[in-house]
Amino acid sequence: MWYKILYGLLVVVGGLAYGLLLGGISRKITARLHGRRGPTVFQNYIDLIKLIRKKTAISHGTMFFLAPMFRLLGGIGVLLLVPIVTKSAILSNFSFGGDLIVVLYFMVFGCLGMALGAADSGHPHSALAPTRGLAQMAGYELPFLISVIGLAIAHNTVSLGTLVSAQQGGILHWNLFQYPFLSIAGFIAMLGMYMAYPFSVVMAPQEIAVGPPTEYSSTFLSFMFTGRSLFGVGKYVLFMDLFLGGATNLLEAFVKTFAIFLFVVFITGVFPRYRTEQAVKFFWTYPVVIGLIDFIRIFIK
Amino acid sequence: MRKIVAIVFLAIIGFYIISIFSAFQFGDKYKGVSEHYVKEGIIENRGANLVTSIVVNYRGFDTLGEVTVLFLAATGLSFLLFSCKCEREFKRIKSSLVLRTATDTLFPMILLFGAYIFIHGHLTPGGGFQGGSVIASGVMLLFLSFRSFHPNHKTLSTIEVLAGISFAGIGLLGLVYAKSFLANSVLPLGQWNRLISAGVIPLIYIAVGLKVGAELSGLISDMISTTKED
Amino acid sequence: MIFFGASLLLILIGLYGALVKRNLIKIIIGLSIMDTGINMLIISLGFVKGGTAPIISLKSLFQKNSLLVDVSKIVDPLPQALVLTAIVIGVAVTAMALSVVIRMYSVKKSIEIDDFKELKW
Amino acid sequence: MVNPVVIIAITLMAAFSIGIFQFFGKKFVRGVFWLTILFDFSAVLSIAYGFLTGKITKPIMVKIGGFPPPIGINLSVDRFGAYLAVVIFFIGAMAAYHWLNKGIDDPEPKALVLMLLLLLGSTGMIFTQDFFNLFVFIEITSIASYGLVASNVDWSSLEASFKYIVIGSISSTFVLLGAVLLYKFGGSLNMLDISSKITPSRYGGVLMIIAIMFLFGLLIELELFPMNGWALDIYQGANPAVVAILAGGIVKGFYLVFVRSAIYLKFPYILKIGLIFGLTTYLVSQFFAWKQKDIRRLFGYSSVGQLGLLVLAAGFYVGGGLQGIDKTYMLLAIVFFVLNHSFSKSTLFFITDLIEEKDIEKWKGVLKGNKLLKTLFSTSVLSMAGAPPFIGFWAKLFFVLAIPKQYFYVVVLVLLGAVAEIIYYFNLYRITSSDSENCFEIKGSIVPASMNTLVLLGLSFLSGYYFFLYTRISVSTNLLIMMGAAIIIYIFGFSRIFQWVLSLGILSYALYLFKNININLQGFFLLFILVGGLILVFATYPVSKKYSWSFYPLLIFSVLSMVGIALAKEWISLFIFWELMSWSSYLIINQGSKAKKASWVYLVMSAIGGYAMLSGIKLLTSGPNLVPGFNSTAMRYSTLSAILIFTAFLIKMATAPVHIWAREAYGESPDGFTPILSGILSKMGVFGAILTVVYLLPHTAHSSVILYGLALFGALTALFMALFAAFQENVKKVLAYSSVSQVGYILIGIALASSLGYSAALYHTVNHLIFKGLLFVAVAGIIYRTGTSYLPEMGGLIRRMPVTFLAFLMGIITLAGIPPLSGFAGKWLLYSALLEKKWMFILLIAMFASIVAFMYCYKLLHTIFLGQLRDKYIKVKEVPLPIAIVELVLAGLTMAVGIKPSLILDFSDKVVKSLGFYGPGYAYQGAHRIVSKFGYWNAYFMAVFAIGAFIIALVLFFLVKAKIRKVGQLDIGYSGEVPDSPESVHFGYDLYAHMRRAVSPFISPIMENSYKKVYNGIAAFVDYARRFYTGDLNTYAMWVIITLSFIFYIFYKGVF
Repeated sequence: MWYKILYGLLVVVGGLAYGLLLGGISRKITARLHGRRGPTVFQNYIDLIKLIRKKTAISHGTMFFLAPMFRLLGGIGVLLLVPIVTKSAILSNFSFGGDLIVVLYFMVFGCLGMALGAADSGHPHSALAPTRGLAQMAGYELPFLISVIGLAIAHNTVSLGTLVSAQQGGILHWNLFQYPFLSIAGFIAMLGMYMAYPFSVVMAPQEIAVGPPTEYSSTFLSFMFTGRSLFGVGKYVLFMDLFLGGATNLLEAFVKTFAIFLFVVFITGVFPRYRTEQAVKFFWTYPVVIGLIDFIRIFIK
Repeated sequence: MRKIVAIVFLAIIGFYIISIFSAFQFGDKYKGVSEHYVKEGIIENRGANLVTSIVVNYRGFDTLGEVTVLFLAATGLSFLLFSCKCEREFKRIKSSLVLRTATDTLFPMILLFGAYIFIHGHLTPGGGFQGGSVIASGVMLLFLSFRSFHPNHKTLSTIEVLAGISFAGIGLLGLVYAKSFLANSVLPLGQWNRLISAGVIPLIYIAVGLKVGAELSGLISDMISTTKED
Repeated sequence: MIFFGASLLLILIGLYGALVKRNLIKIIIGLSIMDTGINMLIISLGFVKGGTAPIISLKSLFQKNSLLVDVSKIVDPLPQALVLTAIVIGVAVTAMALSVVIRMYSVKKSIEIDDFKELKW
Repeated sequence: MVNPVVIIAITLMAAFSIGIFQFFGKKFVRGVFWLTILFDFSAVLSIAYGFLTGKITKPIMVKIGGFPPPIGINLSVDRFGAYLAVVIFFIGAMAAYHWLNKGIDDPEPKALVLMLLLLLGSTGMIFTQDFFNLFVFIEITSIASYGLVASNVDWSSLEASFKYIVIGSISSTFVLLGAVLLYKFGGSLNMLDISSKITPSRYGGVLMIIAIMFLFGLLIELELFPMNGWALDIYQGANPAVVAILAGGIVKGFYLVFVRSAIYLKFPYILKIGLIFGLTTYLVSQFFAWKQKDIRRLFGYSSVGQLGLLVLAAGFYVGGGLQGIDKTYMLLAIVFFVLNHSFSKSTLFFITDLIEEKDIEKWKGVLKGNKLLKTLFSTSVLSMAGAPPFIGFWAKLFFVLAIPKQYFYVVVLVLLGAVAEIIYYFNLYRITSSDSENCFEIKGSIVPASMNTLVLLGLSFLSGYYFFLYTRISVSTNLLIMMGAAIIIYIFGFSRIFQWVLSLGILSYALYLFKNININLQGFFLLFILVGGLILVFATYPVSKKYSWSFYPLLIFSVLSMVGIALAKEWISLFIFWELMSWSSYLIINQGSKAKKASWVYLVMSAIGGYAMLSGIKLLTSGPNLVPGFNSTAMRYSTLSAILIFTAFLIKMATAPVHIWAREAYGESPDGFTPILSGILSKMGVFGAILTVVYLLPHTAHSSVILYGLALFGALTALFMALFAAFQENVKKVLAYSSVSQVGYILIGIALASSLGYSAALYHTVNHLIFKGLLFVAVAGIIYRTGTSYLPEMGGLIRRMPVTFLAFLMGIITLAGIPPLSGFAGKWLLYSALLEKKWMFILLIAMFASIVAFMYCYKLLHTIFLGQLRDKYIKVKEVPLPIAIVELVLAGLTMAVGIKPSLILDFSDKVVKSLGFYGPGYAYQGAHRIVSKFGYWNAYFMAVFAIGAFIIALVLFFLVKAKIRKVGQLDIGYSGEVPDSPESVHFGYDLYAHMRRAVSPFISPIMENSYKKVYNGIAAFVDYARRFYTGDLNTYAMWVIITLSFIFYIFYKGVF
């Protein structure tokens, strides 16, 4: 049991490093797409170290304090609940702890924590962001659920491990090709999940400072930062498991997650931003219709 | 429009009701209880007037109800007309001399005739109601003739009450003595076709006559008088 | 038969008064006519062809506790008794109705139905 | 025992003699009057007592004049005549007492004479055995009533009286005509004698017309539609004391006479008369009353409706071909209807006279303040509307049970009328119980109304006893005793704390009684109700201050009636307790200050549900088995019955198309009751739904379609209610929609009808009690402290109420189904069950709904506890102790169950097994890992993981706390400015404005509006239709004639 925890720590540290790197790459690529030079790809490491070294001076209340913890916890939880590399003692993680449904719900845990802490700060902007986030969530979850449920019914399981093993045996067994429409819906939903352009109204970095973390600084912010990075990696892994056939070794995992990452980054870099209701309406129309094609196919079968 | 509708529907009803008369031959013989009344009436009651026997004895309960109805009408009438505690007022025009003189002569005779009718109710046509009405007509004559006439309501109600109570009381006596209400066996039945015969029938008819006379008189007086306008 | 028809006609005429007339007194008159019709019907129901009145006061008709007359020649006494009651009741109802009308007149100075449609719906 | 004729003779003598006594003074007259009434009453009572105890078995025959029946008139006092005479004299005495205390403006002695003769006439009418004598007594009664009706100072009474005279004369003309022609037909006037000469085969032309004429005369007096305008005018215009005795006593005399005559005449079409006229009258008047503005006319409509129902019942009793127990039931129904109407309606008329206000709108707030008046009024109204345990309820129940099954449409129509009746009665009740500045003085004596109500209560008790006696339904005596204890609590209205302790005592005692109960479906819910009730009632004490003294008794009553539901062994007893629950909860909800309209909607919906259930149960009955048990699986049931029964449960669960009552009823109900309403009461719908799905649906034809439909309803409920919740600004209304949404999940679980589905439903049932109880109790405490339930006015309360916040947060986490706490297990089970059945679309909607639910979850937390604290709440304290205790207990429970779901699942497993499944549909791997066919999850691991991390965070917090400076709430990075007030920077109103723009077509209250439109449409129609009663005498008379022609037309098989 205890070695599991050790493995877990390893995964977390690795995941964090990977997540921060991806964040840096993302900033770089976006900058280049915008014609800027942009920061170095290691900027996020630098930022994190800087933040951790800063002394925390003020707090707005208990919840304000607890929120970064929740956020971090949520990130770690999600990362540990998805199998990065199936049938690997270390990298299959704590995925014995639960199945897809557990993951889906646990993903909310961290968000909730952050939202609460943000609201406790008493800043109206930081409260505005979670409401936008939740609204947008109601938007992108519909296509996402269509693809997840479609897959679960199609494979008759909700266990991620089983899902992955069902996709083994060649690239054409991937859900991406078996159920292309479900996959399209799922990936569009993923764009919303990352709250990046064109669905970045939640964080809205320009207008309302930086969304929920408006009032946060130093250590607290570093926790959030860390949590967010881990969370991101967790989600990439989840999508990889769902659609791209999982990974049988670490390299495959890197490649596949990086591919998903690139997909997100390139779309992000190109599109302007939707308003909340526009985003919701978008999610409830095109991806849903696309997803339903496969969904109904599975239903009839 | 209303008239047409009324006529149409009344015609329908008339059509249905008239259909039953085809089943009853006019002037047909009767059967049932009336046979008993006719055959046994005199034997059981010694009253020559079979109608009276029926009214007072066989269906005496109806008569009690009938008296009650009249009493009710009289009470209700004065209850309604004099509900406010105003003075009563009698507005009447002066009558002619002929009427007054005639009344002077006729009134006692009318009273006497009325009394005759109800006393002989069990012997001859007529009875309490008829006699009472005759008496009331005499009182009405008084109203018509004498402007200042107004009956003594206390006396009227005393007569009324005593008569009413004695009717019901006779009935109860029957219950006490003969185990049945209004039974005609309290007094001896006597001889057929005599004035004093037929048991309690004459007594009841006297009570009824007095009561009806008093009630109708009161009724007339109530109708004539109006409440004083302020 | 004509008696039946006539009394029925009286009843219907009385009803017609109650259905159509707008004057309260006329309605009461209608009711009285109806009463009369019924009374007449009752009496005529009791009639026996060639019968006499149900009063047996002649010595020749009754001796020694037995009826000498042909029973079928005496008209039915019961309807006559009933009609007596019916008449009195009719009188009582008419009296009540009139007293109510008197009160109504004293309130509204009118005896037209159109003035008495306060209670409705 | 007194000879009945003596009663008549003595009364007559007394009435006559008052003419003399009036000269001696008023007191003398009154003395005579009361002595007579007393004598009469005790005389008829002695006779009735003789019948009741069985000392007298045969009808008492009295020969008048000593002649045997066909020759002379005779009286016959049978059982019902005696009972009715008792009722008439009692109500007469009460009416007279009322009138005398009110002060008669008219000459008093004459009024008393009329009153005496009225009673005498109706008694004679009941007793007599002779057709003509009947006519005489009818006339006595009528003339006395003509006079009394006209006696009011108001001149409109004259108008009423005149209409009555004319129509009454027409009526008695037909009675007389009939009587005389009957004599001509049968040669006598004695009822029995004529009856012996009539055989049904003789019903050709002549007899038919005669019988029709005679009965028609009586039917006019029975105020049947369309010839009842005069009666309504009397109810409206006449003196209420007189109306009370007319409606309460005299008309019942006419009814008895009518029924008896119909029996004697062997009239073959009595059922048709009931079906055509009785039913029409009943329905028409129940609907016409909706928009009635005059309170007395409203009661008039109700009386007329009741008479129509009575005529219908008589039709079934006499001509419905009922046999055996059915006939007894119908007879009991009639007796109960009569008693109910007599006592309730006369009380109501007395009360209208005490208030002296005619316009309903001016009755606003009448019942505030006067406890006695409120009790009297409520009792009568409840009994009239057929609420258990009052006599009107048993009457209706017997009636429905007795109707033959081929007349099912009658059941439906009668129950429809009953709903209409509830609609207007409780519209009235809504007005009277609402707050108002009006000050009311009670003018007159309240004694008669109180006496009537006392009798009514006694009769209710008796009738309930008879119901259980005759239907042989077993009911736990313990339960009844405890329910009786609720009355004791009622009496202790002066001491709230005593009531509270007593209530808790009763519930604990109940728990003690049922401690060894077998855990099957019933046992599970029994424990659920009692434990939940105990916890939630405990929290009510601080908030109960705002509510009426009847709060606790009603609370106990409703909880115990739920116990009754759980203990029920037959559908009927389930229905009885179901109604008890609905009505008592209605009365509690109604106590909320703004809840008048809401509770009315709740009641109407409940009534629709309850009566749908009753009619469904009626369809289940077959042959002699009038009380179908749950488990009579031998036969196939009709789909309709299952749907009808299910409707009741759906309404109580407030699922999608019938949810309209939920928001306002939850939102405005007393804060102490809302947790129970949401946590326990709505779960009775779940209980019933499981019963139906388990015992009924498998035996119907279309069960799979129905089940899928139900699941769809459940899913849509879950989704849309969650969406609606996000846009509410009242905290309780948010939670209301949330409750309904959660119940939607439970419904899905039930509709799955699989072991996993039941497990999910049962688990979620308990879980919902835990977290929703927790949330509502916390909210009650918050409202108690802050005085507002409006979300934008709150904010920042975490600083003042940390304990409540912690508990609330746990509640919300559970509600959202986020893993460490108990909420997730329910979701997981449900989704697994859905996967098992491959109901993809439902799974999609259900999961999506839970995502949508996050919106309101966050909204609650944020707007209440986070953000900026307002200045006015700076000094707000933590919630009161009992509430805090309950919060912590429930929070502890959710955590314990979160770690170890088997705390609940062990129970639900037993239930699922008792329902006939081999197992719960999932399995344990090891101690903590739950496995289904599709996946697995480890609650223990998740909980340890999350809670451990949380504790670490908390420890860290306390460690660093000293080093970190806590800043004021206004010290925020606000564009370089310092905001000047908390309000200006608190983001609390319309949190999801952006979302609203996206979903506006979905959140418009389409359902509510369409219900409103239907209601308003019907109301507008009946408002227009009641102009049928033009107030014109000629028209009224015309309708009489038209009706007669119609009857002739339909019943006559011609001579010609």
